[in-house]
Amino acid sequence: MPFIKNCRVLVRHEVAPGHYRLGLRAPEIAREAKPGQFCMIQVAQGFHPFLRRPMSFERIFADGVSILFKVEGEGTRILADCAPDQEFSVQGPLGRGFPLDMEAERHIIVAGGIGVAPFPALAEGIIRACGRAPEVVLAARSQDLLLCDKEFQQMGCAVHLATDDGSVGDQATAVEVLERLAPASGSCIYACGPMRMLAATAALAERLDAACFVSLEAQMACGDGACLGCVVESNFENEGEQMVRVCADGPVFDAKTIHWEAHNYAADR
Amino acid sequence: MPFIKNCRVLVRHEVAPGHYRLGLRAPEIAREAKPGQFCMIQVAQGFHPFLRRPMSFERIFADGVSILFKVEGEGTRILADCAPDQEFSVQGPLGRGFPLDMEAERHIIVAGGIGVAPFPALAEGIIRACGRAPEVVLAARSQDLLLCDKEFQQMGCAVHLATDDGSVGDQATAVEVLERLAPASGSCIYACGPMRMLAATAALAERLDAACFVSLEAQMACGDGACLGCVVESNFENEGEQMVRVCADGPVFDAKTIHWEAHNYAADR
Amino acid sequence: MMPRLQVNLGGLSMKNPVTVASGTFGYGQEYDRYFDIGLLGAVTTKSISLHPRAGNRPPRLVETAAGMLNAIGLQNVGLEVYLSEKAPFLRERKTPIIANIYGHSPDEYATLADRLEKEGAADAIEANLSCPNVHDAKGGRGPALVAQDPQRVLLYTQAVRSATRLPLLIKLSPNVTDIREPALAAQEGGADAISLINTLMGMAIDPETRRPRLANIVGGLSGPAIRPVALKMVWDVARTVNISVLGMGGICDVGDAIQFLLAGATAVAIGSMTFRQPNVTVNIINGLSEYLDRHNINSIADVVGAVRTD
Amino acid sequence: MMPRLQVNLGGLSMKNPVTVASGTFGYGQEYDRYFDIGLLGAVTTKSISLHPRAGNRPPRLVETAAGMLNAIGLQNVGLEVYLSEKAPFLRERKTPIIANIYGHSPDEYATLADRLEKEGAADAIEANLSCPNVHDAKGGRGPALVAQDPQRVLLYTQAVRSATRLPLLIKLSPNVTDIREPALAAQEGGADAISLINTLMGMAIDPETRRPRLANIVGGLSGPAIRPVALKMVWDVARTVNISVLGMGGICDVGDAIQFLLAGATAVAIGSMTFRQPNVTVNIINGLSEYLDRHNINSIADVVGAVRTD
Ligand SMILES: Cc1cc2nc3c(=O)[nH]c(=O)nc-3n(C[C@H](O)[C@H](O)[C@H](O)COP(=O)(O)OP(=O)(O)OC[C@H]3O[C@@H](n4cnc5c(N)ncnc54)[C@H](O)[C@@H]3O)c2cc1C
Ligand SMILES: Cc1cc2nc3c(=O)[nH]c(=O)nc-3n(C[C@H](O)[C@H](O)[C@H](O)COP(=O)(O)OP(=O)(O)OC[C@H]3O[C@@H](n4cnc5c(N)ncnc54)[C@H](O)[C@@H]3O)c2cc1C
Ligand SMILES: Cc1cc2nc3c(=O)[nH]c(=O)nc-3n(C[C@H](O)[C@H](O)[C@H](O)COP(=O)(O)O)c2cc1C
Ligand SMILES: Cc1cc2nc3c(=O)[nH]c(=O)nc-3n(C[C@H](O)[C@H](O)[C@H](O)COP(=O)(O)O)c2cc1C
Ligand code: FES
Ligand code: FES
Repeated sequence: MPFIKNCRVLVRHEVAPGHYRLGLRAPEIAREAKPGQFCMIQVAQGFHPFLRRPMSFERIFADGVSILFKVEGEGTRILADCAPDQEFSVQGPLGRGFPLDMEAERHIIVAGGIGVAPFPALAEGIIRACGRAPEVVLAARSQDLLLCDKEFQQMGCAVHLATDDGSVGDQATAVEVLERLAPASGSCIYACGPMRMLAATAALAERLDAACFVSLEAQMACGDGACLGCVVESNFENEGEQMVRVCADGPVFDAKTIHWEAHNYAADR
Repeated sequence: MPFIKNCRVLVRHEVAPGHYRLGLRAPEIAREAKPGQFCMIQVAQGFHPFLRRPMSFERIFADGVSILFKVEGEGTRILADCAPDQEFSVQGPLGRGFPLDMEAERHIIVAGGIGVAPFPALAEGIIRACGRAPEVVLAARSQDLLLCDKEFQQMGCAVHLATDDGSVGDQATAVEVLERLAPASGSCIYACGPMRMLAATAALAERLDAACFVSLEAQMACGDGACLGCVVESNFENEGEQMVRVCADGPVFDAKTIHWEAHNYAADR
Repeated sequence: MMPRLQVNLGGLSMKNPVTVASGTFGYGQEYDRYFDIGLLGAVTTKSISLHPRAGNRPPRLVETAAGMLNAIGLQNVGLEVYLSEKAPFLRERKTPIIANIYGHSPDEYATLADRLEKEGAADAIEANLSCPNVHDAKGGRGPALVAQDPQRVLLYTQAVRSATRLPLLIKLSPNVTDIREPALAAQEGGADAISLINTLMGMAIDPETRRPRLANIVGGLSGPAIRPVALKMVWDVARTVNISVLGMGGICDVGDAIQFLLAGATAVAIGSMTFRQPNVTVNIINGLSEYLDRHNINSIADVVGAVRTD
Repeated sequence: MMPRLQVNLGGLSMKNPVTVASGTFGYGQEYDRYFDIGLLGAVTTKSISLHPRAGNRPPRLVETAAGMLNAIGLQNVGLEVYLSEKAPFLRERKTPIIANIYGHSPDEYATLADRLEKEGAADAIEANLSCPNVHDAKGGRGPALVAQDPQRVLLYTQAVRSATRLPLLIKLSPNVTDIREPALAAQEGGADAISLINTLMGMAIDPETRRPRLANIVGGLSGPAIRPVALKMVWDVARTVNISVLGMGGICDVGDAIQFLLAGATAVAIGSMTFRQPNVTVNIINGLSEYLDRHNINSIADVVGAVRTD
């Protein structure tokens, strides 16, 4: 049951160049929120921009949530420039979060760039539910853009770093590092990041017979499942089910259900 | 020669309910500005609102100007809610200010409501140029909406107050008070306020053979004379001159040149 | 308080003149989580077609200045699923259903209207003759929208008309030279009301990838950006036809709703603004009552067409 | 740096593909106070008619979401004053003049074009067949705009064509069912380029006074709100005609300008955005060079029509 609440910014912190964390006071939303779910934030009083912006919950506290985001355009710029104590209208929790497979032998998180955003909450959830910290693969373009590595370490996660330029960790892609961890049947992989990375992760998981859940992104208007704007193509055959809504059927999907070949990777930025 | 400058807000003060004064650091603009001229302020980074907002100079200092405004809608709301030290893009000085008739026996300012905005600068100008303080008629709906009365008194002006509800001064209109001051040939009246008030002032001035200059308002797009959007009908006969631009030919006009009957008073708010 | 807001939209009695725009409210379930959708004057459904439709490939949305482009392509569950899974939910709510339908031929429209009436799954029919997102943009001159051709509007309207006695709304496209022509054709065909406007055709390109932002290349523009265009068309149509008008296009608040009523709309539909503010319709309904109070007007019907152009 | 930005717009050589939209830049004098207007690829004048015009009664402007409505009604100084007072100023600037003309008949257009060419007061002619603000909104069906009728577009274009050898641009209206038809008519009539879009017809009402915000009741919508509509029409026309396109409608920054070039415009015109940011055109010109650098493109001509729809 989602709420729409005016939420005060409690903390604002630039965690890396162009990347910010906001702590929001949001007791009702926090009470219902689950890892992998998201909220829609109205960033401006006026109609510029007009639509709300979707943001995953980075962490979920008793009286609020934090979000972690990269400045991509005007909406995230406004969020980043918020004044102390400013209020935003926040709608959530929305969507379906990560399923928690209590039986899994290994939980492996794979995050590319800002794709790390939903994972601190998930790691906490796994620890709480299974009493075991997940393994974490964190990939970024370079060292200064690696996010949350300290946080995962503090939670007791084994953290494997990868950077495009080798400035820290392996000079490798997230999927290459994941492959070295040799996930197998009984492993459960959770991935978020660029579509190309997710497709490769899904392919690897399929090959190694590991479970794999991906958190997808799409342009959203309603965030509620009503507009049918945020769909991706699924492997379901039935015409009525061919398109799945990232906001309401996801954002977390079993990687097997996504029709990865249908995505137009050339149109990604 | 107008400038476009990012100007910092130095002071912000709510001077009456819904009425604000902003002091802006704007040395280049201030150096060229004359009483009765105005600036166009871009109130938002985004396109809400899209157009700049015209604002008269209330006072002109060495390194800046002040504006005095009433919250009418979204643009003025944003201005009123500005953060300390916020910067706005300010374009100005624009338009033609008040002519200073050095020979006039009496200078009489007539202001209705927020129409007082350009007059502190004018009063200072008259005092500087003529060594004599103008008489001032200030009208407002009620006492709490009377603006700048103290300021004019401090300058040495004889200030005549009028309110609709009689809460202070005469329960009368600005024009009734003006009439009692018996302006005559040799008097110079400067008026700003609602169109009805200006039309009545113009009619009275004509009857009493006094000079009369009015500062008009209109919806503006460019503020520069280019778009022809802000016109009012004049008494000029030539078709090419029938419409005068408030922004470039005004905002101050000799009341005789305005075709007062042409205005649709019913459409005023 | 309610009777003051009551209106009759081409035979459909609405307790207030506010509904939602087709395609922006699903079949009501999603938004019932935020407010009691029974408060609406009516609920308008997503376009329903005879068979399920997958719609266009993604990306289907892009935001633009004070608006958005969509190219959903009429994805919908199809008539049977609507009847079995969606209508029962709506029926339980205390508000009439305006079932929006889309077909490939006059016959399909007629079948849809007939079934919906027979199954008691609609209180009024809105025939969408104007979806800009179901034709291939690449394909040369392609078939124009039905709503762009008054002859076809007449034909299609007659077909639905003969299939149902429910109040019939014909939804028109703003992508025409003179909106009065299809409106008159719909009236001649037996429509009880005209719905307008559907979206304006538009496009956006990503300068960096040099690709269209929508997989469908073109899409339909909605939101506050189009409000002035919508209002002008409502005014044009309301002065031209003698049936009711359901006005929509960029309505965001009560002031906007009043503008459409003053221009001659008997009722209004709110679309894209619901995405930003899910309960905006309720605020507008309350705002209408306040407006009547403030202006000492007895009934909202006295506002309809009351723009002063003297 | 300059040759990389050079384009040929229907025979008019421009040092960069950026001009201003007619009616938003006066005759250049006002904005020359903010920047050297000689930096523009061309200056486009306010519409010039044979005789001075007073235009519509005020109020003529109202702001809308991400845009504005205007109903100026083609107020202008008339041909003679343009020739004696405005053209000499423009001639001194190092940039070509696109003289925008408006007449009541094919003959008037022809006379205007002829005189402007003979007096050396124009380097190109843009015939405005699409001003939405010169017809009485109250008067029933009223005469449609020339640009709404392909037959008349052909006739008017032929008339101007026979009167001048200057590059001839025909300015079209977006208020049509299919923009390709008047575009093809203009091409057939001998136009060298198509200018589009003029404003979309729109309206706004003050809910408090219950009066239209514009004395003329209706006006033309411009600004970022209309950009997606403009871009779609430019794309439609550019794929249909084999003459150049001057694209405009809501362009606010270099990214927007690139979108229009990618869609097939050889050059772009900036209108309403100049009101907000007088020197925006210069920023766009500089931004185009940076775009070419960033994308390793040799010439802006390689961007024209290069949208990737595969
Ligand atoms: C369910 C969900 C959860 C999300 N969680 C997070 C999060 O926790 N942290 C975070 O930083 N971001 C997250 N995003 C992405 C975020 O919503 C967008 O980056 C944001 O909306 C961009 O808004 P903007 O106004 O700054 O950029 P815009 O001006 O809207 O866009 C700027 C540029 O970025 C591109 N862009 C816009 N949206 C996206 C997108 N969703 N994916 C890729 N490119 C985009 C645009 O095409 C454009 O080129 C999430 C998205 C979804 C759907
Ligand atoms: C040359 C000039 C100088 C001005 N100087 C001042 C000044 O010093 N102080 C001041 O308070 N105001 C001044 N104004 C008026 C001021 O510009 C408007 O009040 C302001 O633009 C309203 O913007 P907004 O976004 O708040 O309201 P909007 O949202 O634009 O409008 C809100 C409501 O106010 C009405 N409105 C908008 N503009 C005007 C206007 N110009 N006159 C009357 N009603 C209007 C609108 O029709 C609308 O109904 C001046 C106007 C001009 C032309
Ligand atoms: C995402 C989306 C989907 C839509 N789907 C439909 C539809 O299925 N049938 C229809 O008749 N109109 C559809 N429309 C058009 C709206 O009903 C409405 O006519 C238009 O959006 C203008 O209103 P607005 O500006 O308030 O959104 C859709 C609009 C949007 C934004
Ligand atoms: C105030 C104003 C006046 C205009 N006057 C004219 C005109 O005289 N002749 C003309 O062809 N177009 C005129 N136009 C239309 C513009 O040239 C342009 O086609 C339109 O505004 C779209 O561009 P924009 O969104 O960048 O403003 C005018 C537009 C505005 C806003
Ligand atoms: S964003 Fe509307 S259905 Fe997902
Ligand atoms: S505001 Fe453009 S001419 Fe005055």
